[in-house]
Amino acid sequence: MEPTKEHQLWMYEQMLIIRDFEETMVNIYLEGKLPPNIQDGLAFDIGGGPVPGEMHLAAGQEPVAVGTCAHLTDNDTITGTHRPHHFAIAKGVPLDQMAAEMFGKVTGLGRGKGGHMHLFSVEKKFGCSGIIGAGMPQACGAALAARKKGKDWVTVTFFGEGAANQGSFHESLNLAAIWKLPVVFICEDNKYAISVTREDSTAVANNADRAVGYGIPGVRVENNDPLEVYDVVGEAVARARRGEGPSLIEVSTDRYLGHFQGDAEAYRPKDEVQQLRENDPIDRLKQQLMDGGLSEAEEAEIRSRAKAAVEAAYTFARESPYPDVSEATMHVFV
Amino acid sequence: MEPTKEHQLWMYEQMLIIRDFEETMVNIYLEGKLPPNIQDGLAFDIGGGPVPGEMHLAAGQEPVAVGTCAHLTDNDTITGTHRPHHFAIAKGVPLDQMAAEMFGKVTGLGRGKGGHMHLFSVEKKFGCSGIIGAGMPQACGAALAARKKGKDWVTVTFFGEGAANQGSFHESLNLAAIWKLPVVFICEDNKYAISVTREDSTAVANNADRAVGYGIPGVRVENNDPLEVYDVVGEAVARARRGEGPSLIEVSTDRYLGHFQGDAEAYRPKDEVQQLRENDPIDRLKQQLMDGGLSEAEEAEIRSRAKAAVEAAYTFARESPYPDVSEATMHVFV
Amino acid sequence: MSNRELTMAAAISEAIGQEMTRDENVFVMGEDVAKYGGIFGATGGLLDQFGPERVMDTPISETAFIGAATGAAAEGLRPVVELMFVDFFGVCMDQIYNHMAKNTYMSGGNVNLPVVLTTAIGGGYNDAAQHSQCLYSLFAHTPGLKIVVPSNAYDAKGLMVSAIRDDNPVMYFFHKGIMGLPWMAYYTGSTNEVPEESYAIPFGKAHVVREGSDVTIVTLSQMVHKSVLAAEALAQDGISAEIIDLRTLVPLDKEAVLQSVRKTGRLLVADEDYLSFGLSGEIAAIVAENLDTVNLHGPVKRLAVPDVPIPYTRPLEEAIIPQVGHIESTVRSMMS
Amino acid sequence: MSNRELTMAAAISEAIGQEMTRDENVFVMGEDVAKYGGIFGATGGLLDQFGPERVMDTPISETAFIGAATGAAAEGLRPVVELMFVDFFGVCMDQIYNHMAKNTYMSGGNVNLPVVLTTAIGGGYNDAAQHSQCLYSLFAHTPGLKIVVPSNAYDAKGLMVSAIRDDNPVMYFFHKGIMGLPWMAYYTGSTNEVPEESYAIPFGKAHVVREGSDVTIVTLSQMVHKSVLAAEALAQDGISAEIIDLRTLVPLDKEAVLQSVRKTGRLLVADEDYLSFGLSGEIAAIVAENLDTVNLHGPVKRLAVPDVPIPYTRPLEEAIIPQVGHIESTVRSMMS
Ligand SMILES: Cc1ncc(C[n+]2csc(CCOP(=O)(O)OP(=O)(O)O)c2C)c(N)n1
Ligand SMILES: Cc1ncc(C[n+]2csc(CCOP(=O)(O)OP(=O)(O)O)c2C)c(N)n1
Ligand SMILES: [Mg+2]
Ligand SMILES: [Mg+2]
Repeated sequence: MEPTKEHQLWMYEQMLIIRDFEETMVNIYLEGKLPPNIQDGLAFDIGGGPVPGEMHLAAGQEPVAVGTCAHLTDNDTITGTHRPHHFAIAKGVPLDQMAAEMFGKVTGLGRGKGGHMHLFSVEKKFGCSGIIGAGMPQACGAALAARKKGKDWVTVTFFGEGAANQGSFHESLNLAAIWKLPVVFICEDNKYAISVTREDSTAVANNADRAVGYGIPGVRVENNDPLEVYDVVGEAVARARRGEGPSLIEVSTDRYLGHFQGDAEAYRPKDEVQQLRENDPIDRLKQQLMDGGLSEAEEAEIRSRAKAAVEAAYTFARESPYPDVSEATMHVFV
Repeated sequence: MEPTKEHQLWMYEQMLIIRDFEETMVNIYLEGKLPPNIQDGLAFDIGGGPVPGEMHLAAGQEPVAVGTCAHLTDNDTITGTHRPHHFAIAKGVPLDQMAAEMFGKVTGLGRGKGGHMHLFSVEKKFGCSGIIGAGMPQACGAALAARKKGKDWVTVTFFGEGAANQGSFHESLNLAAIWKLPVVFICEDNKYAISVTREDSTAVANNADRAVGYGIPGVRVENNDPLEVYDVVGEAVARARRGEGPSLIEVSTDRYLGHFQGDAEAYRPKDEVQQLRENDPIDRLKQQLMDGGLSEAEEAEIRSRAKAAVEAAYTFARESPYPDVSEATMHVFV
Repeated sequence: MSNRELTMAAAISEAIGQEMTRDENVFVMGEDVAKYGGIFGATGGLLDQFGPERVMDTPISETAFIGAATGAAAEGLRPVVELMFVDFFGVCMDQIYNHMAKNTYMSGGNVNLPVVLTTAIGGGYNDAAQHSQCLYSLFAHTPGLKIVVPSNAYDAKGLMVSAIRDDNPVMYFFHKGIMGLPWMAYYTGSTNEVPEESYAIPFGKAHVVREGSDVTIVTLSQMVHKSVLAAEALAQDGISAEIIDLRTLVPLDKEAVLQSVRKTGRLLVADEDYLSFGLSGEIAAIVAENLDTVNLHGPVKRLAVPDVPIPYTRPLEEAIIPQVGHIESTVRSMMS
Repeated sequence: MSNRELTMAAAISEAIGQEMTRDENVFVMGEDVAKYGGIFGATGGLLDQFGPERVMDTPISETAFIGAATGAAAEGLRPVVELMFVDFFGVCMDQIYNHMAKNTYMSGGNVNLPVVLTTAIGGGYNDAAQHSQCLYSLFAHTPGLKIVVPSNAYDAKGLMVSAIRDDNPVMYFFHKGIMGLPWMAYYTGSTNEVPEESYAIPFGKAHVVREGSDVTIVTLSQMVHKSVLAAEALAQDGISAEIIDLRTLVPLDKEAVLQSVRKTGRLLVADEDYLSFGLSGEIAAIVAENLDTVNLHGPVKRLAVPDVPIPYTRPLEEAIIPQVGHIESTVRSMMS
């Protein structure tokens, strides 16, 4: 399946927004976490600054998000992971509210209660979780709802290669297969689960081979490339919309940053990331677009639009107020 | 792999013991559970009689147990299921103590605390559980212990075709595969999980195909036959002893009785069991043995030995005392 | 047709069926809920009435199908999903307590999850350590779940109607020994008059099963019936016991407990869950926190399973699950 | 070398390492426990010292590897297995509470399972609802598990030694905010003097952290340090608080609680777990059950997370997790 020029431009701009959103967060995250303004003896304070707590960023993993979401509408559902920003952005979750949630502000998606691992947008039908493998069962339910309503809506569930060894993976694929649910299971193989390599954790070289155990199609995308993702996911989404059931796709992708910010990555070969960055998917798509006739000026305009969107979002987040303390005991129940 | 004459005779006798143990229990179980000696209006009282609670019997499923255990010694470990008698008997768990446990007597394997779903023999390295799929992770641990001790001991874990859709199945197979653990995973496909048919619950026709997802051998035994089981399991056990890792085997077998005693089996075709019984594995092995020269007299002697063993076990169970009430709060910790 | 008696199992399935008729978004899934009608009859007859698209048998994949209930509820459906025995919660607790229970709060109230998770509890028929537990305290301890524990058919129907109409996750615990099954002895008081028309019983309102002046017995589920039998025996000797059936643990009717104890001055908690770090402690604590307005004639007493797994054999199980006799003798000891 | 200070993380890994040297059956497994040394440093340095056969990184398959710990222990090994955050228990609870905890009882004492299950607890650094819980009450409620919750490095080492040498399953809960990590603010009182040689601290013996006469604060883990700071502030105004660090919940040192409350006549439970149906209720209940020998000057008070999931944003998290100021003001309210 070949993306249209418009789709390619959309993917390019989304990748720029994601990359900029993540790399800008690298610095914002450090605010208030370094000496001398933290407890004596500490090198870093995870609880300090405007964006405290764990932070899992997806720089390098843009292709899987944009190549997939190019096929989705607001009627389709996504369940994401603990590393959710790239999916959320590509799905169209409002950037301002997302950034505000990460800053713990009342204007955030969850009024500041969820934080970056718990982004929920009812409008965009997006959710995620900090628990590995937890999105897959819920995706089956969303797909079941679509079928019961007689809609051709699909649900995409993303998970890491580490999550592919969690029991929920097996149970969800089997359930989706026997019930022919419109779910597309997409595994992001970024080679690591924190410090544990794919080889140390996984008995198969290709998680897509596990589709055999459920009698469904399984395809691996070997390159961290948005067009290849677009092609393979397109088939799976079309199949799901036709009511022919789930598919399992694994996409090889690259984690440019630490598992979470503050991760020293002692377990990782020194120059690995450097080499990965030399074959960056955004640069490649840019080249393809310009070979296809995109002018320097047009490209620069896209770039600045992306930058402006990210800057606006973080400004909105900073300037928004915190929720009133009285909200702490609200929303346990509706 | 061909069983020796001795092994064949052993398998035959064990199958007779199992069948007699289970079918005798059908009647013992009914003692004290029927009108008029129960609460008015009840047709049956699960809590009545000398053997109360749920009762899952394995009549018809003897081949998988004996064909497997013919390859095992007291150094090898088994983790069984909620339907554990046939495995326990074939593994050599003392029949008297097993029966006594089912009667809740202090002479039982667990001093009456476990009941029929919770049979533990440290000597025979046998354990089981009432939780579907729970035996597989523990089997990985037993196998890990053998490897750490430098022994060629093997662990066999049995589970039903219904359990093959539980997350523990996937996690355990993956763990055993990456760590090359000496575990043989054996799925008893008796076509039903209580009332739910295999077709309604399972996305693959052959659970052995799921071995592909773990890069290990997977074989299905199509007939409920002890010699075929012996052959296929023999290869897997030998492989595990050689340190080459786990295997996944599915055995087609037949559940002659209800899921539990008292099950009306409204979900099951009327004459299904009748037809299954007409191709009974015990009758077939008997014929083979007699074709091979076993005399009427010898066969009759085996039969009476089996009967005597079962009768002795149930007599021992009946005549044993209950534990003293003071034991109720003992053994939470050792 | 009035004064119609139903078993608790029949009352539950009737309530579910009436709600399914009323709202097409309500559907049922779980192991053996369709063809079998639920191992404990809570979904009996629903398959014939509503067909396989709305009454779905599932594989033995609790994480997948209970998680699916959350996912379907987020899209506007109203699943009634069964966990066959509460004892099995360990294979799917993450989907229950970290997602079904928390997604509403984590989304600042934007996500609402109208799920009813039904499950069987309780011992007394020698089903041993993995099929006889109550465990409702665990779910009441973790925020985000409403906890319903009916003691009789009338309450069961009205509470199920409220559960299905509630826009929040509700866990609904039915004790096997009061379902009125034709194959398990039960306390007949649990089978009672149930109107055919639908009615809702609000959460958070305890029921005074029996009024009394000497001692308050706070209890729930099957233990309500054991308490009534004990109270009748005690009445013979002029000891007047008041029995409070909590009905729901979240929300918890603390006022009903305090009001009664203020009157009687004595509290016994009769519970079939494990003793420590659970329901009986919470009820005792509520009184301890209000000793400025409650005047006790003696220490609070608790009867529950003494922190041991449920033993299989009858004499031991009878000894560790509080029985009528235990309740009676404990109250007597409180009076002297 | 004496007066050597260690962080709690270093004390835990030292204890494990010394036991691994002492007994070859002891080994470690879990997610990121080897190359990474444990996300919270509880297994730091052990891979280099003992190699990959005895310090094993696992896949993200908690059911499989925690179940494997039970299976290995049944064969005579002594696994120390880590559940990275206690919040993840929901994906593997069945193996913990139905098997590791019950196989001994169900086998009539024939099977013994020397497993130590370590796990991180606690909030205070804005990690939100699925990474900030305590939950030790849940595990203390279900029988068959010993429950250890250390508050400082000295206790952590001695309790870990006892845990590994215990022939029963032990759950060992370390609070992230007292591990002395270089990347998370912590209460410095938790880093203290730890002898190099091995020593064992028995289970079931609470520690009187500070003697006092006006009020008893029963607490544990990080909350011990918050209580000490509150007590110091209260002392300024002549209010004398006694602080009891429970150290273990199973076994629970009820006598230490009662003795202290008999002396002070006032009880405050300071806990970071959820309020209802948990630890704070159990401690209050113990007093309520002993009102014939305990003379209270006022109602029991409880401070804990008020039955809401842990919110991400700082102002809300600070409001719902009991802080030094809450403890202090609550005690003051009890004195007036
Ligand atoms: C059930 C569960 N176990 C463990 C963790 C801790 N954890 C958080 S992220 C992570 C690694 C996940 O790896 P992968 O699935 O490959 O996703 P990635 O981080 O590479 O995007 C782990 C182990 C968790 N959050 N949930
Ligand atoms: C985790 C869990 N879920 C559900 C059950 C209830 N249950 C007991 S046996 C059974 C069917 C098991 O089917 P299968 O694995 O095929 O074994 P079989 O009974 O056919 O021998 C079910 C669902 C259970 N014991 N544990
Ligand atoms: Mg990964
Ligand atoms: Mg079966």
